[in-house]
Amino acid sequence: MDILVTGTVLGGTYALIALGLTLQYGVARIMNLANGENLVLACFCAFWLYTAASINPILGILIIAPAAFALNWAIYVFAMKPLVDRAKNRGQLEIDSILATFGLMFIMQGVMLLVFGGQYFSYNFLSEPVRILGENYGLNRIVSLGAATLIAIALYVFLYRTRFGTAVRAVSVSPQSASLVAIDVPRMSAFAFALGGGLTAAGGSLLSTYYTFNSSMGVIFTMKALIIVIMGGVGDVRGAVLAALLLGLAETAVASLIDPGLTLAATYTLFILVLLFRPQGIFGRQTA
Amino acid sequence: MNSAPLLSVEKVRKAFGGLVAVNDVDFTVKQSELIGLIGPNGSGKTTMMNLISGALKPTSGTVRLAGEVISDMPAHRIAQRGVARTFQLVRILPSLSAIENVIAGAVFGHVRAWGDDAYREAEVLLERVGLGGRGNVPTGSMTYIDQKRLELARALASNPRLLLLDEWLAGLNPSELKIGIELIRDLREDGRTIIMVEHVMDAIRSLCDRCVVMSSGVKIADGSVHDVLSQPEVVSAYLGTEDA
Amino acid sequence: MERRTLIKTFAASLLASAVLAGPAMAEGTIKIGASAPKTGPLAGGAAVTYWPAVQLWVNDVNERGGIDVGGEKMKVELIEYDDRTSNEEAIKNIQRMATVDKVDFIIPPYGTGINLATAPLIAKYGYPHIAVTAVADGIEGFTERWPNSFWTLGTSEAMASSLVDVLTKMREAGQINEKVAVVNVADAFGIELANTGKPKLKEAGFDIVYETSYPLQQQDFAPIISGAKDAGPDTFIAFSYPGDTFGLTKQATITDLPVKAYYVGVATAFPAFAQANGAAANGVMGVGGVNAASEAYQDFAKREVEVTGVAPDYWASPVQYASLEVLEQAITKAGSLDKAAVIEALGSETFETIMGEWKFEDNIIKKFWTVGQWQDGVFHGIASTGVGGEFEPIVKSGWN
Amino acid sequence: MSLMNEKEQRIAAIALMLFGAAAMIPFADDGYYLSLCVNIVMYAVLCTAWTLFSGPTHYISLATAAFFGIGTYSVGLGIDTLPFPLLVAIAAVASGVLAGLVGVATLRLSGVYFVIFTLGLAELVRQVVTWLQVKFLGSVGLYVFTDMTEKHIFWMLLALAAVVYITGWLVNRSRLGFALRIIGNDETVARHVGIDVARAKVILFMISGAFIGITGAILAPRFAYVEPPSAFNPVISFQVVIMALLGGTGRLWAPLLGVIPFTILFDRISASFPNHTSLLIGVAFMAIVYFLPRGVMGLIDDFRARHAKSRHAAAGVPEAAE
Repeated sequence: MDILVTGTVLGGTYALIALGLTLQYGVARIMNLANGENLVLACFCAFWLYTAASINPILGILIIAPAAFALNWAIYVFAMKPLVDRAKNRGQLEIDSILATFGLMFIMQGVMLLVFGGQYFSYNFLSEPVRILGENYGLNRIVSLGAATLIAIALYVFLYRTRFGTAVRAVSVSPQSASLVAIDVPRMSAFAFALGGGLTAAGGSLLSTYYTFNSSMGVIFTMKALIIVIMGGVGDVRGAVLAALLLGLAETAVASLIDPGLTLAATYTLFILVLLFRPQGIFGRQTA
Repeated sequence: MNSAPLLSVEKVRKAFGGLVAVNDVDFTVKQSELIGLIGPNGSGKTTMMNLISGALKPTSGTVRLAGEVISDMPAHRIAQRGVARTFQLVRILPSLSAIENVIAGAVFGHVRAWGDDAYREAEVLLERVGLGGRGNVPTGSMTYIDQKRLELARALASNPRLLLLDEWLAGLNPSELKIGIELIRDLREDGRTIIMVEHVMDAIRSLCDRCVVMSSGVKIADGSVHDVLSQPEVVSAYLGTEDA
Repeated sequence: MERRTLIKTFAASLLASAVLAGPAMAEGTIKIGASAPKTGPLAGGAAVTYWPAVQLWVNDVNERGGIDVGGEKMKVELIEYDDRTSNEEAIKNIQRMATVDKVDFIIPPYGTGINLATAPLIAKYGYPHIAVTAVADGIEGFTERWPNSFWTLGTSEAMASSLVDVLTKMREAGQINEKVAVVNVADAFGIELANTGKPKLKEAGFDIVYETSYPLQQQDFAPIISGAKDAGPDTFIAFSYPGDTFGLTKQATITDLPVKAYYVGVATAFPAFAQANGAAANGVMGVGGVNAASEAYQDFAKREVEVTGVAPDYWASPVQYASLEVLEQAITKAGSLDKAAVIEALGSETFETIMGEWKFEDNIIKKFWTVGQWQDGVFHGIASTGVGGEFEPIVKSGWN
Repeated sequence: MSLMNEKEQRIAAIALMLFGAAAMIPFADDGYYLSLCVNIVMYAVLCTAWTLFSGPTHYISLATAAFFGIGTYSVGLGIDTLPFPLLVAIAAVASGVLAGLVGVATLRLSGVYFVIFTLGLAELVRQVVTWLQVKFLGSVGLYVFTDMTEKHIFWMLLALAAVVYITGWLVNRSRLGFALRIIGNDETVARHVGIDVARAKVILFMISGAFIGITGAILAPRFAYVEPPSAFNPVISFQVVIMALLGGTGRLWAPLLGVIPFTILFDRISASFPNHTSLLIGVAFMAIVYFLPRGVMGLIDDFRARHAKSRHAAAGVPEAAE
C-alpha cells in the first residue's frame, strides 16, 4: 500500500517532467534535448519569484508558464523552423533537431551558469507532512501531484475534446494529411512546441518546491523524460502519464522489495522491455 | 509437366486486424509456367505477392517452393531459395550506379557471384534488358522505363527459380509497353517461371499460360486466360462495384 | 537580471577573458593555474567549495600587495580552466597550464577521481599537489607514489571511525540506544565510508538494523526512509552525496523519522542545506565540520560572501582556502618560485592558516575535522582528529 | 580485381606518410599539444568506429559510453593480474559480445527508438556495473597504475586508428560492405535480394563496439582511477555522434574532418573563455548545424561538384558522364 502511494507520488513527478516533451516531440517532431534545461530554468524562476517577490510557486506557474510558452515559441520560430523547412525527411529532421537542441542545451546551461552560478538551490514551501493511509508524505509533493493531475486532465480535455486540440493531434499523426484538411501545420507545430515548453516550465515550478537543483542538472531530467515519452508512445498524453506512473511504481517497488541499488537499473530494464515488445508505446497502435 | 509444382500456395490467409486481405487462397505454379495474377484494385494481389516473397508472413496456411515450406522463412532466405521480385512502385538503390544495382541482385541471392564474375554477368543482363553500356549512369537521371528495366535486371541477376513481377508494366506508354511485353516474352521463352500481377489485359492475354483471379481476398477463378475471362464471376468482379 | 545588463555583463566578461588570455604579462607576477569543473555533474559542489575560495585567496593576496618571494612582493595572476567534470579535459588543462601557460603553481582539481587522474602529470612537471577535495583511503600509498602530493581533508577511515566514536559517547551517555540504520550512495566516497563504518559500529557494540546502498542520481528516498523507520533505530547514518543528502533529509522530515541521531554525508556542511531544511536541519550531523565559532572562520566566511557573493561551506571551503595560504607561506619560506624548494618547505615547515596551525606529517594533515552538526543555524565541528574546539553533540529532537 | 587499384595505392601511400608523421608528434612535444593530440586520436577512433556502423545503416547509436566503459573496466579489473595486451583483447571481446546482444535485441527498432534504446542501455550497463562492484568488490574505484605515459597511449591509439581504417577499408570492399550500402539505400530491397539484414547489422555493430571497447581499454591507464561515472560518461556518446555527424558519415575518413576542427575549436573556447564554455560551445554548435547542414564532408562535396561541373562545362562533357 505504502509502495502504491509513494510510487504514485513519484510517478506524478515524472509525469510533470515528461508531459511537455511528449508534445514537443510528438507534434512538433523536435526531440528537444534542452527540455531539461527549460525545466531547471523554471525551477530558478520559481525560486526567484518565491524568495525575491514572495510569490507562491503554484501561482508562479501563471507567470512562468506563459513566459516559457513565449520563449519556446520564439525558439521554435527562430531556431527550429529553418531546420523543419530544410529537412527532406523525418530522419533528417531528427538528426538536425538532436544536434541543434544539443547546442541549445549548452547555451541555456551557460546562461543559467552566468546568472545563477553553479551552486545548489532549494527553498522551503509547504514542506510539512500530511498523513495518508498511516504514512507521512510531503504536502508539497501531494500538492504538486494534484496540480499535475489537473494539468494533465486539462491537457487531455484540450487535446481530445476541442477542435483545436484535435487539429494538434492530427498533426501528430500525420503532418501531410493534416495539411490536406486545411490545418496550418507549421503554426500548429509552433503552438505544440510552445505549449510543451510551457508545460515543462509548469512542471519545473512545481518540482522546485521539493527538489534541490542547480544549473547543470537538466540532463538528468531530459533523460527521464525521453524514457517516459518513448514508453508512453510519442505524442500520447495518456501514455506518458501512464508510463510515468508505471515507472514511479516500479522504482518504488524495486527499491522497497529488492534493493535500492537497482532502482535505476529497473527503470532502464522496464524501458528496454517496453521498447522491445511494444515499440509503439503503451497505448500506441501497431502500424502495418 | 506432371512433375510436382514449383510453387504451391495452400490455404493462405492474411488478416490485418479485422480486415482479411487474403482469404484461404490456394493455387500452384508449375516449372516454366507464366501465370497472371489479376483482379480489381484492393483484391489482395500485391498482398499475395508479399506473402510469397516473404515481405509479409501469412496468418495461416503455407507456401511451398519445390516442396519446401518457405512461408515461415524471412524474406532474405526466400530470396536465397530462388524467389526474386520487382516492386509495384519501382525501387532503385539511388546511391548505387546502375551496374551496382544489378550486381546487388547477384551477390546474395540464389546463385551467388562476386567480384569480376558478378560484374561481367551484370553487364550481360544490362544488355539483355536494353541498358547495354549504361552501367555507370547515375540512376537518378534514368527514365521510368529504364528504372523498371534496371529493377528487372536486378531480379534476374540471381538467376531465380521463380520471378515475381508486381505490375511491372504499369505506367508505361504504348511504345514502352510493347518493348516491355517483348522482354517478358523473351524470359518466358528461356523457360523462366513467372508470376505477374497485372492490370494491362493485353499483356495478360498475349503472355500468360494461365490466370488466377482474385476479388476481395478470395480466389474466384483459376484456368486458361480465355476461359477465365469469360466466367461470369470474373466479369462481375471487374464490372461490378469496382472498375479496373 | 535584465536582458540588456545580462548581455553587457556577458560582453564585458568575454572581453575580460580575452584580455586575460593575451600573452602580455606584467613583470613580477606569479602565474597560478586552476582547473576544476564549472560545468558537469561536479560543478554544483565546485561552485560552493572550490572556485569561491580560490577567488577569495587571489583577491586577498593581491590586496596585500602580493606574495613575498625573497623580499619581493609578487602579485598573483590566476589562470582558470573548466574541466567540464571530465578526465580528458582535466588532463589537457594540466598539460596546458604546465607547458603552454607555464604557470608557476597549480591549484589541483576538484574531486577524488580527477585529482588521482591528474596526479601523475602534476608529479611529472614537479608541481606541488596540495589536494583538498579528495577523500580516499590509501593516501599513504599516494604520497609514496607522488612525493609532491599533500593531502589535507582527511581519510574516509578517520571520518567513519570518528563518527562511531561520537555515537558511542552518546550511547554511553544514555542519549541513544544501540540500534542504527546505515545507508550509502554507491559511489567511491559512500562505499569507503560504509566499508569502514559498519565493522566499527559492530565492534563498538551497535546493532545495524537496516542497511542498503542506492545509486548516484537516485531521486526518490521514500522507500529507504520508511525501511529505516520500520526497523526502529535511534540512529540513522547515510554516507551520501549532495543530491541524496538533500533528498534523504527532506524525506526524513516528512516521514518524521523518529531518530535521536541523524547523520548525512557530503553537502550537509553546505549553507544550502540549512536553507533547504530550515528548522529541520537542527541537530543534523554530517561529514566535515569546522571550528565555526572561531574568529578566523567567521572572518573568512564574511569576506568570501563580500568578495565572491557565495557563502562558504563548513568543511572543505576553509580547507581549500587554507591550502592556498599554505602554498603562499611555503613560497615565502622557500624564498623562491622553485617548485622543488616549495615542496621541500611544504613538507617540513609549519603554517598559520584559518584552520589553525598546519604541519604536514608524511605529506598528510593528520588533524582534521570529521563530524559536524547543525546547531542553531551553524554547522559546528563536533569531532576531529585532534584539532581542538569541538562542540558537544546534541540529541536530534524532532524535525520542526 | 587486383588488391588495390592505382588510386587506392596513392591513398594508402599518403595515409602511411600521415601516420608516420603523426607518430613523430610525441618527439616534438610531450606536453599540452600531445595531450590534445591524444584527445583527437581518441575521438577519431571512436567516431570512425561509430561511423562504420552508423554511416551505412543510419542508426544513431548512443551506446558508445557502454562499450567504452566496458573496455576501461576490463583493464581496471584485471590490471593487477593479467598482462595489458590480453586485457585489451578481453575488452574487445567483451564489448563485441555486448554489441552482439544489443544488436540481436534491437533489430525491430528503428530511428529514434534505437537512439533512446542505446542511451538507456549505456545507463543500464553503468548501473549494473556499479551495483555489482558495490555488492561483490566492496568499492567502486579501481586503480590502474602502469608505467605508461601520454606518448605510449598516443602510439597505441594511433596504431588502433590504423587498424580501424584498414578494417573499414576491407569491410567496404567486401560483400558485407556492399550489403550495407544496399541496406542503407533500401532495406526492403536488401531483404529481397537475399541479404540477411539483421545479421549484417549485428556483425557491423559488433566490429564497431569492439573497437570502441579497445579505445576504452587503452585509455584506462591514462586516468589512473576508474569509476563508473567517468568510465560510462554519457557525454562521450554524445560527443562522438556530434563530431561524426559534423564531419560527415558518408566516407570512412569523413569523421576525421569533424574531429580535428571541433576538438581544436572546443579547446580554444575552453582555453580562452573558461567561464563561458557552455554558452560558446552551444553557440558554435548551433552555428554549425545551421551553416554546415551536411557536415564538413558535405561542404567538400559541394565544392567538388561545383568544381567538376565547371570543368565539364568547359570541356563540353555532359554531366551524366561524371
